[in-house]
Amino acid sequence: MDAAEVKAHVRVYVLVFSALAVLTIVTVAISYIHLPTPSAIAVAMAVALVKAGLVAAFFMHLASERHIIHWVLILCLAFFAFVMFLPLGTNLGIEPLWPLSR
Amino acid sequence: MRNTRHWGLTMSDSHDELNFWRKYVFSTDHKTIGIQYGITALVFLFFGFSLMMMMRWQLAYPGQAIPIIGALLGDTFVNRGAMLPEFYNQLGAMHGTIMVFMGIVPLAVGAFGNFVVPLQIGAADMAFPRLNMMSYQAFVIGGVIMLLSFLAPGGAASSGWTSYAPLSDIATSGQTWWLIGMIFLIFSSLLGAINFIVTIIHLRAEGMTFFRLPFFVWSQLVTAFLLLLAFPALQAAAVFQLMDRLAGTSFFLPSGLVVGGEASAAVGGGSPLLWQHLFWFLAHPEVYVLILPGMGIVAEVIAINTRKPLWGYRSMVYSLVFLGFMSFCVWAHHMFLTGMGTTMSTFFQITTMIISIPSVIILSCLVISLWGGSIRFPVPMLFALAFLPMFGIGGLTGLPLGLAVPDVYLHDSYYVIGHFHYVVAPGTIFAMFAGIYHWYPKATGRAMNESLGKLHFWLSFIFMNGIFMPMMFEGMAGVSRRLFNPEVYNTGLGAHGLTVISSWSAWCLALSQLPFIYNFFASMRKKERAEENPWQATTLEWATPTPPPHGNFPSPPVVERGPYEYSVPGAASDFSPQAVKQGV
Amino acid sequence: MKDPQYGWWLPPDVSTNGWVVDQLLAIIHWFMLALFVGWGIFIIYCLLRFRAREGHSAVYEPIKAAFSKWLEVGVAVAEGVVLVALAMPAWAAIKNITAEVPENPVIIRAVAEQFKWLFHYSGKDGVFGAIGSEFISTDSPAGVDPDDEAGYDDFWVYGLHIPVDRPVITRLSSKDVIHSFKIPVMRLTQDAIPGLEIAVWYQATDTGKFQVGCAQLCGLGHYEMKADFVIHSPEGYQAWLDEEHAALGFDDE
Amino acid sequence: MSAIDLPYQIEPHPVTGVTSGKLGIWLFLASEVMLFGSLFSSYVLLRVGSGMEFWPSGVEAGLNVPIGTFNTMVLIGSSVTMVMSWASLKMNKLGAFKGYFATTIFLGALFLVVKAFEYSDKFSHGVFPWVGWPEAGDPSTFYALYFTLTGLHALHVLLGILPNLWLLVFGVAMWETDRERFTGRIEIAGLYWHFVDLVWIFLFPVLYLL
Ligand code: HEA
Ligand code: HEA
Ligand code: CUA
Ligand SMILES: [Cu+2]
Repeated sequence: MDAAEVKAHVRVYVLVFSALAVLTIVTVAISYIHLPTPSAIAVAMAVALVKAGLVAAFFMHLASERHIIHWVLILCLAFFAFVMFLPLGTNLGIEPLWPLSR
Repeated sequence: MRNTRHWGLTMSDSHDELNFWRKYVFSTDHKTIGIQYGITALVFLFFGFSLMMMMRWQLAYPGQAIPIIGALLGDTFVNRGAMLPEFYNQLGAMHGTIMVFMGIVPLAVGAFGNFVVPLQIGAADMAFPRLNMMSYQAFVIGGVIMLLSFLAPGGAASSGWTSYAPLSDIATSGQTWWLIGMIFLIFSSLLGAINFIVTIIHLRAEGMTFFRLPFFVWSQLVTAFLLLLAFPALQAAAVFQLMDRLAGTSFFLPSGLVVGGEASAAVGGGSPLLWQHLFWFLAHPEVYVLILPGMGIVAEVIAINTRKPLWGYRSMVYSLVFLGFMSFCVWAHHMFLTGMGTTMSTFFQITTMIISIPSVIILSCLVISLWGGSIRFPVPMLFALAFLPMFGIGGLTGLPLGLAVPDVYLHDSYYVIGHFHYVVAPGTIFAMFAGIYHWYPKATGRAMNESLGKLHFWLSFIFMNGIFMPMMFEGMAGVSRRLFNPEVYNTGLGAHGLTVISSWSAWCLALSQLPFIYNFFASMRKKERAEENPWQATTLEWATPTPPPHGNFPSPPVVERGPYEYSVPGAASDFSPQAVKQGV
Repeated sequence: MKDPQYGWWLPPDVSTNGWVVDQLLAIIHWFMLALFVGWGIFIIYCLLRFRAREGHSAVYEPIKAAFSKWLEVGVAVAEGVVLVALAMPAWAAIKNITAEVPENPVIIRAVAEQFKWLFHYSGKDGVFGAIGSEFISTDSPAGVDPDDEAGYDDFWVYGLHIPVDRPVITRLSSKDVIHSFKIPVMRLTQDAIPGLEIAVWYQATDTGKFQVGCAQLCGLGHYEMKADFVIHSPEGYQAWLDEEHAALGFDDE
Repeated sequence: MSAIDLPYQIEPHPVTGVTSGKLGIWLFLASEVMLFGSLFSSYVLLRVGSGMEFWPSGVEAGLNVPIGTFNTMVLIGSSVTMVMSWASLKMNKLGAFKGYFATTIFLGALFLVVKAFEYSDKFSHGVFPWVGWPEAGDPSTFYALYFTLTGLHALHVLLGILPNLWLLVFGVAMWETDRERFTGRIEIAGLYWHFVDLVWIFLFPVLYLL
């Protein structure tokens, strides 16, 4: 990457920063509307994902990174999914036949 | 295009005299670190075994004073020489922890991985030598913390190596030391794993393509990924449990606990099963960490001593990778009896059955590799051959455990103990012995004595089976594990004879190790040097001087063929080294 | 004194479901044995026939590539069949165990604590009193609300008594740490987890006196956390219930 | 000891296209993803397991959203200055680098200071990891999670600041002797720093807003 290219990047960094700042305000603003919990979670997570995507893609240069790094992360995300969802599924399956206390 | 600019200049430096500390204690050379790991791990292994021999006394002769040792132990551990239940539980938990995290993993990965991998791929060292040193140091610190915990008030951790909450949350302070030690051990493994992956991906010699890697290197690569991505779950769990124990949170404590008749002060709201999920998310991949390097060693030894290529090398590699991937989604087969619903238990039964397939393929390939060979029987080969049926028994007994219905009966019985000891003791430990006998001439320049080795092998083979085969029957008879005194139950009373056989075999196994220990130290002092390539092997570690100089290869090797080119038709000798040896 | 019923192999089975477990254990162990012996013979044959000796040399590729592909596929397919042939019946079997409970069950609460099993019976009215950990005291170790009328005739004992030939539901819970409810003669194990209540059911086919054990490490006394397990004849069970009822101080009408 | 000069420390590997250091740090980050993945998974499990009605949102539980927002901005800002400091090195502007890099460290420290104020404010109101959620009659692990997750994150921030300080004060000497290696180190430090920022991006809404 030469200096001219880097200069172009700097503009991108500033843009991304503004986007992140705006999105932060947006999440906080939405939280004051008091959506019902499930949709609030959905919205907040969607915004957080976008923000995380921006950080990863531009600050961490993932967008232009080599494939080896992408593969490591894809593998990692698969296991991330396992650890996120399988325990939940397993625990939800345990239904007390009768409530413990009335 | 390859940059070889950095290779040559290091050789001359290596003659600088390093002082003792930098050479043996704070070394960054992968070979020294490998040997440090190896010795430390063997000592821990023996220590873990010694703990178990005391337990075996209590099991065979409950309530009777332990001979000799009983008199030496303090009042917190024994009563008039007879073991106390609290001591039994500490020994059990520490035996498991020491064997798994301070014995086999450092031996299989830290020692063999460190020593052999860079040599086999033709690298000058690990990718991050100083990081390598740090992993060893973190391992030692963690190990020492674990051992010192026996001195904590109330003794060492006593909630099993699985440390199930809430029991571990309310246990004595030894558990806190266990957690802290564990964090160091985890940290050590993480650093090591990063190092291995980068080394294998980046530092392969010219021409060493992925499908020219010896199977051992592949097994280390997959193992490193397991360590890297599975261990953090236990780290998270350890942090939570430390908070529970030190900061009074209740991540693993549900509401309304009544301990010893007193309502617990904990706020509650936690989940005991959360610990189990996080623990087994690590611990199932961990068991493959225990076996894969062993399989790698066995594959090397078998190829060399049958004088022919491994059969189905590629399918073995694919199986290995698949096995590694699948090992992340079978963990709840340790939790069938926590009351999970039918859907999830079906899911985990199916994944468990699926994961056994790649193991079967790898084992079948190794067995079929014997066909058409010209089989020599040096000591490493004996251990490698014994590995096959022993791992076979261990693996096969995993199948009934993996099906929820038989597991309802077998869970937490001695059958489980038998199952996993067959894989880790006559399985992995035999593979480790094979590796020690096999690479000893490389590390020291001396060969180990063959007759003593054969004695060691046959005695170990008999007594290993003598210990663990009776356990299968005990489990079938309904005896639970972790019982200070199984005779309390009528099932345990009925199977008592088996317990005695098992215990005597364990003590005899200990005696059988004497020829090995003697051989190990005495061979080092031998005058006579071993040949440079005593097994007539093809892989790169045998293509450098013994012991390898700092920087390993006098000039960078260039790899021309696959790892197991034995008995190639038309070749000059019955082995064609991966790289033509360059001038020394 | 050694009880001849318990030896070096499976203990007697006195349950209606136990045969499912025993049968699966048998099938899978025969299968394992076959695989082990088969490969074992193969290994020994190889070691004898292909041992290094004068005038014998290794063959670079004794099994041809095309052939080897087939063998690999064969192994994979065979394993796939094993999966379906073993895992699926097993699934069906476990469904059987947890399927809808038959009519007229006996319901018993089992409350685990370090280091004993407490069995809570609902008494004559067949209704448990309100339960909560806040009610646990030395007078009410099972945690029954003392103000709940339904609980007046509840009683608790430290041994499990059930009638023969009648389905029994046991509601498992724990006061402190995780325990595991194990009855070898019923081929039954189930963890008792604090904060959860998990139900299991079983049915005895014969009378007798056996043991309930704890199969999960729960502390110092884990090894002696056992209780009597008595299977009564229907009349014997009724007599036992009456006796316990009388012990509570109720005068029977 | 004369450490061995290994290849691909500075120049990228011809096949993977990255240096050893970069591959290493990404692998480390992958393991960090699993660490925080396990933590978030525990959060979900505990929250679902507690029954939603007992679970406060951050505001209900008394967390200060404006301060949290401010801290989010601080951390995002530090990420930008971090990437700018790397870019300055690429453009051979050592002075600009020092400015940006020092700002990064300052913002990181500011984040910790604000965090410390938040903590001490909680402590002074009698809110500790072991209280659950004091308002509710029923237990929840809200504050236990809040302190553990933010504490662990703060530890990560601290473990980013310290090496950065070292690089700024002593490491820069390397700029004269071995520019590429130094730039590589800054890039690696940056990757770690951005990751810590990224974790906060999730922690903030999860703990404060939901
Ligand atoms: C190295 C370690 C290791 C390995 C490789 C395995 C391998 C397997 N394990 Fe094991 N396991 C443990 C270590 C290991 N395990 C430990 C430590 C525990 C207990 C933890 C605790 O609770 O403390 C445990 C517990 C355990 C349980 C939980 C039991 C319980 O607590 O109730 C289960 C259940 O599914 C299970 C299943 C399996 C299966 C299906 C495999 C499969 O991968 C096996 C596949 C292999 C084969 C199927 C063999 C193929 C054989 C042939 C082809 C015949 C060859 C014959 C000749 C050569 C003669 N294991
Ligand atoms: C890698 C794992 C591993 C290994 C190798 C072993 C090896 C052995 N184990 Fe262990 N064991 C566990 C892991 C392991 N174990 C675990 C996880 C548990 C469960 C704990 C729990 O309940 O929480 C357990 C539990 C366990 C029990 C059950 C206790 C109970 O439930 O109450 C028993 C009982 O006999 C036992 C016995 C043995 C024996 C006799 C060996 C022997 O095979 C040991 C053989 C060792 C050697 C032969 C040493 C070789 C080394 C040398 C000779 C040193 C030479 C030194 C130099 C040259 C410097 N183990
Ligand atoms: Cu209760 Cu073991
Ligand atoms: Cu497992």
